[in-house]
Amino acid sequence: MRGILKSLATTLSTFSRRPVTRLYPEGHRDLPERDRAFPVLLWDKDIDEPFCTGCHACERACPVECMTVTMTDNPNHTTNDGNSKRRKIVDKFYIDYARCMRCNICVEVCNFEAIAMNNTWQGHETSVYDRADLVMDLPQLLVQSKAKQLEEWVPE
Amino acid sequence: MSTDDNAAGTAEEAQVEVVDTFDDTIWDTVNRTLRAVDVRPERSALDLIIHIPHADIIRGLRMLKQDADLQFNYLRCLTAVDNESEGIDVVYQLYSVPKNINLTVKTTLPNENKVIETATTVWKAANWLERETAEMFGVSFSGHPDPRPLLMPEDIDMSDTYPLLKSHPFAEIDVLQGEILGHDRDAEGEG
Amino acid sequence: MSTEIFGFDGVNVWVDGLVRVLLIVGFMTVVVMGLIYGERKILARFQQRLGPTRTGPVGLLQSVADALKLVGKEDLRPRNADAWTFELAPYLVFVPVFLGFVIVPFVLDWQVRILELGLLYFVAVTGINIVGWIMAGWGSDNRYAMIGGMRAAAQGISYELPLVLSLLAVAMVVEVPSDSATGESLRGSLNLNEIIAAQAEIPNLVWQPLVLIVFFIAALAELNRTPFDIPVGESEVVGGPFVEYSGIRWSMFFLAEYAALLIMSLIFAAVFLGGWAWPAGLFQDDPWPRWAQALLVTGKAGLFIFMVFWVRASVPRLRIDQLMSFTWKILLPLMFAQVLINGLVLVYDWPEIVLTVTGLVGVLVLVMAVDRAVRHPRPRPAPATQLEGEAAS
Amino acid sequence: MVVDTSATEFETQDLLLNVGPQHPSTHGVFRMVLEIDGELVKDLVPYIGYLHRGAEKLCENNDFRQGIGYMDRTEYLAAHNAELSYVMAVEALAEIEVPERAQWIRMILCELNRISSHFMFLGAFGVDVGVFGTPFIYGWRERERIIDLFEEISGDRMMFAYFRAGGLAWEVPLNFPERVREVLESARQGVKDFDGLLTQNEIFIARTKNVGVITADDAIEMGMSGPTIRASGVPLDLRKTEPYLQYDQISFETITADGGDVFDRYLVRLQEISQSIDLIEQCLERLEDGPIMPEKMPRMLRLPEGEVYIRTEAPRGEYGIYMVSKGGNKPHRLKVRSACLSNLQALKQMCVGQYVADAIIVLGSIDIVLSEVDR
Amino acid sequence: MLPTDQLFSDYVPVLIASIAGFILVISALIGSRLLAPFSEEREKGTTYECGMLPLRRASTNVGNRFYLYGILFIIFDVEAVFIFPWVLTFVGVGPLAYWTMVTFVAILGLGLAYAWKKGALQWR
Repeated sequence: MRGILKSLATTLSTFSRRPVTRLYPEGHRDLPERDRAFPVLLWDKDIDEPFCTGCHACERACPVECMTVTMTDNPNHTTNDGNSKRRKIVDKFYIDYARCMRCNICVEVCNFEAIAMNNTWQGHETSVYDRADLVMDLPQLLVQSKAKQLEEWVPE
Repeated sequence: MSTDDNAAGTAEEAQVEVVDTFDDTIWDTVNRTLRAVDVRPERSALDLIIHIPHADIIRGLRMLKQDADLQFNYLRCLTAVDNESEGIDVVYQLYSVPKNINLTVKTTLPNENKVIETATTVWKAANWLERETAEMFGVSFSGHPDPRPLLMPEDIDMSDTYPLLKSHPFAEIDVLQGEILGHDRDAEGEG
Repeated sequence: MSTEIFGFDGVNVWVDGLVRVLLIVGFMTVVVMGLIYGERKILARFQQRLGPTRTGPVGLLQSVADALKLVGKEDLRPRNADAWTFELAPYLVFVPVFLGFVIVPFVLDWQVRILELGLLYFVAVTGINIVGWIMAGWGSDNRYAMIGGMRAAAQGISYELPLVLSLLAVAMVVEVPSDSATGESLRGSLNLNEIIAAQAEIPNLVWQPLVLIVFFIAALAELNRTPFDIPVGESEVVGGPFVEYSGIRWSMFFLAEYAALLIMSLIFAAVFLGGWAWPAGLFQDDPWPRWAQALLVTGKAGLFIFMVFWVRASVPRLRIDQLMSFTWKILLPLMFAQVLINGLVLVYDWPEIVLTVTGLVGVLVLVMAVDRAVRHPRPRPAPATQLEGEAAS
Repeated sequence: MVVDTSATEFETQDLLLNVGPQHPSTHGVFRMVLEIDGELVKDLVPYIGYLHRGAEKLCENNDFRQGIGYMDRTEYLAAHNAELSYVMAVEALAEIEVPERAQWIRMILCELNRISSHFMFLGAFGVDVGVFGTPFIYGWRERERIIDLFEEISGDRMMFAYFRAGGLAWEVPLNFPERVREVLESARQGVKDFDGLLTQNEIFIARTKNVGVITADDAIEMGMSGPTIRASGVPLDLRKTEPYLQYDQISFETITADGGDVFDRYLVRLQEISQSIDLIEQCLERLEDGPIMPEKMPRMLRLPEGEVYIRTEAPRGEYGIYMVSKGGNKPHRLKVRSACLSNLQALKQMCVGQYVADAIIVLGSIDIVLSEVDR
Repeated sequence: MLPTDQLFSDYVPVLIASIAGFILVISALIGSRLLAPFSEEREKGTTYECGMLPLRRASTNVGNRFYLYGILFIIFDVEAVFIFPWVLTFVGVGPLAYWTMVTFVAILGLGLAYAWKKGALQWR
């Protein structure tokens, strides 16, 4: 009997504590800086083009093969009277968020710091009705960085 | 059969190496225990590996378990390694709870006849591990009490394909991604 | 034949009955919805959760939303189900519980009917719904339902006995003013109004502490509440007899469950805490307005309900054999002893304090018996090999 | 028996009760078919494999960094521990010396993960035993705080992918020790809550004592490990018997119980949480600044030929990685020795002759993670 | 009022309540008929077996040992019915009534003890 009374006392003590749950879509928890949602591409604001040169490093390193990159000549390169030092630049970039396992390897292998894991809530709330909508293309991947909604964290 | 006898079959340098290298391991005890069996030692990064011919494997394992100095009464793990043309290794990771020692036992099966006696008579722990090995590598464990597949689907007949063999193809998944899908969308956008 | 209702005299009995029953229907529906919401909120607080929050302010309309959803849900019947048993089970579970409301005293002089044999009627009527449980379990043609139904039956009938005996033990000690001419008082009544009136001075919980505890335990079991939720144990038999019921049919079981909880709490308040009567004879000559009495009853019944929720949040589920042993080997003998002791005290006109003392001793015995059973568990029923042999013999 | 039923026409049949894979107290997608006589279990046939994804095959086709992510997914409740085995296997084959700071941090994270996993067990087990939700929320509450910390460190909540062969992927945040201490403080409260809620509760004791007993000999024979075997009185704790990382540098005792029943498995895990809290505090004291990766690490790791069987003490028992390398940047063979698979083999022995309700809590007491069983 | 009249008046609500109870359930079911969708799909007609197809019919002769409890229950419930009138009157009748009941209960108690000893109270 004593044990049961102790159980009752324990639940009563939690009864008096503050609830630990919260209303989710209304109140978002602050995400830590390092939070990893899905990879997004970064936008070079100085030159106004993506950092990514389409070098395929991340595509090769991806364990789940969720990335597809194609490369093209940079029309904005200095040889073409542009202001960019990138000779090549990304042409198309697809990431299948449905396959991505958020392992951060693409960020680590990138030589240009052109890709980062999305650490905002937008990166987490990606529910869609069709799986095909989870294949992100280049504009979608760049939109957050372009709009300066991202404080990216890249290790080291 | 003594150590010299089975070492005789191997190269001359290997014999010298055997004598030199295994002093710090439990090889002496193991060798003494397995006098009657043809054993060959090898060194792994952590434990001692011994190779036993597959005909003697259960006899050898039972000796290892029953020997008072070794008492390998705990079967850590049982699996197989597909060495393609060189056959399949069946690997037993043994541990002795009273003595706190480890041993890896290996035996090689030829590709054309992948049959080995079951170890469930030595440790009950071998039951599921053998079932898994059987379905993954096509090694058949004769005398196994419950030879159903363990992880593979029951309703599909997988008896002719063994996923963990190197000959089994990897990832024939129809990938929903990339080029095709993206191009389609672009085409829609343009058109 | 006519009665009085709401100050109108000479109302036809049928009309009167109908009005009262309809009032009860409304009352029950509203209160049950409130109970469901309350349970969810209170349990949530015990678990440091928020509970329902979405529908209406602080989730107040959750039950309404649930009800609407349940009405709109498809009502399935398994192909193999026994049609008649399956279809009839909700009626047999719900109607007996609903019948129980007839005798429940809400406030002074307001209930559907004051029955002389109120308590007998109560135990007789509410006992029927076990049949509904078995029918639901059997008719569904589902293994979980079947096991759940069998468990419900075994549990229901076993805990019926301590419940009945505990009510009897209380009914025995009730002091009823008999003929006003002689001024003598009799002992023993099954009339709930008389039982409440007799507690004007001191509620029965003082005289019968053991009975109170046993009643609470047996009521938990009858209501299939934790720790006695074996028939519906979610982790074992999924939902027990109701696995195959969906939509509105399932909600009938749910309604019955909570209606039973409501009735049980009101009976508890009436029998042990003195219903609408204030303790220590307060306001006896000048009865409070009905709303204040209703508040008092709500408080007393609410105490019971809160205890039920609290226990639900804190205690694991018993196993079926422990459950059975508990009632047959501990509760039943104890209750018999209590009834006989009560009789002894009353027949020989011993001071009433003896009742309290024996009751407290009984509580001690109960606690010790439980402790002993826990400390010295029975040996396991039978090892597998022996079991085979025994079954074969 | 009082009544002899065998001679009558009302001969009863044994009922085949299918438990899982979908609901009864859903421990992942585990299915068992119980043959029951009344309420007694006469036979039990477990079925697994619903979550088989071929993690081993995947790892054999991925290089050593890519494999880490897959290891997370084999043991999602204690991903740090799973990663640890994997990277230790790679390190053993490549003979990489891991810097001391990295080892201490690994230890802290693994022990934290043990705490979170055990809390998860306590919660789920409490629900199995029949407390409506309360222990689940208690367990979840503590686990959530630990996971929040993991998220601050590694960025992900479950699939950390934080360990690398040689050390750690990146440095921990600056406030790491304070945050760990904070979390430990709340974990202590969690232990206290569980202790109050369950340990002495008579009903809980009645339900769990002497249920699902397995003797020490049987446990060894079945190859059980982790808290499940320690509850049977076998002091088999790899942290003690074969110390890895820096476990030989800190003081702790192997926790055992001798009943071998469900209650003891619960108790061992509860005590292990307190022990892990202790361990982490010791680790924090020893934690010093320093590198977290060896100075010379190749960009793409290539291993020499060789093989190794690495085992570490994961929350559920021995998590072993048998890795065979034939050179190159991918393992030739990778076998995950799952603790749950071996523990689960003993389920039948533990359940037969018990009640149906017992079978559920015995299953709960093994604390299976189906993704680890099936891989 | 005559006792029969009183009785009639007392139990009329019981009749009304039972009818009302039935009507309540029926009306809810009808309401659901009107509002809820219905579709004939074979898959929906299968019983729940944790996601697997049912192994075989569940309603078979299942060995639940609860009939022993059933018998005991009937015995004790009948006894309880005897106690009910006794409860109301025994004080007036006096010690004889009390001791008669003690004897009665004692006999039943012996029966319970016998069943207990024989293991009938051991649920299987």
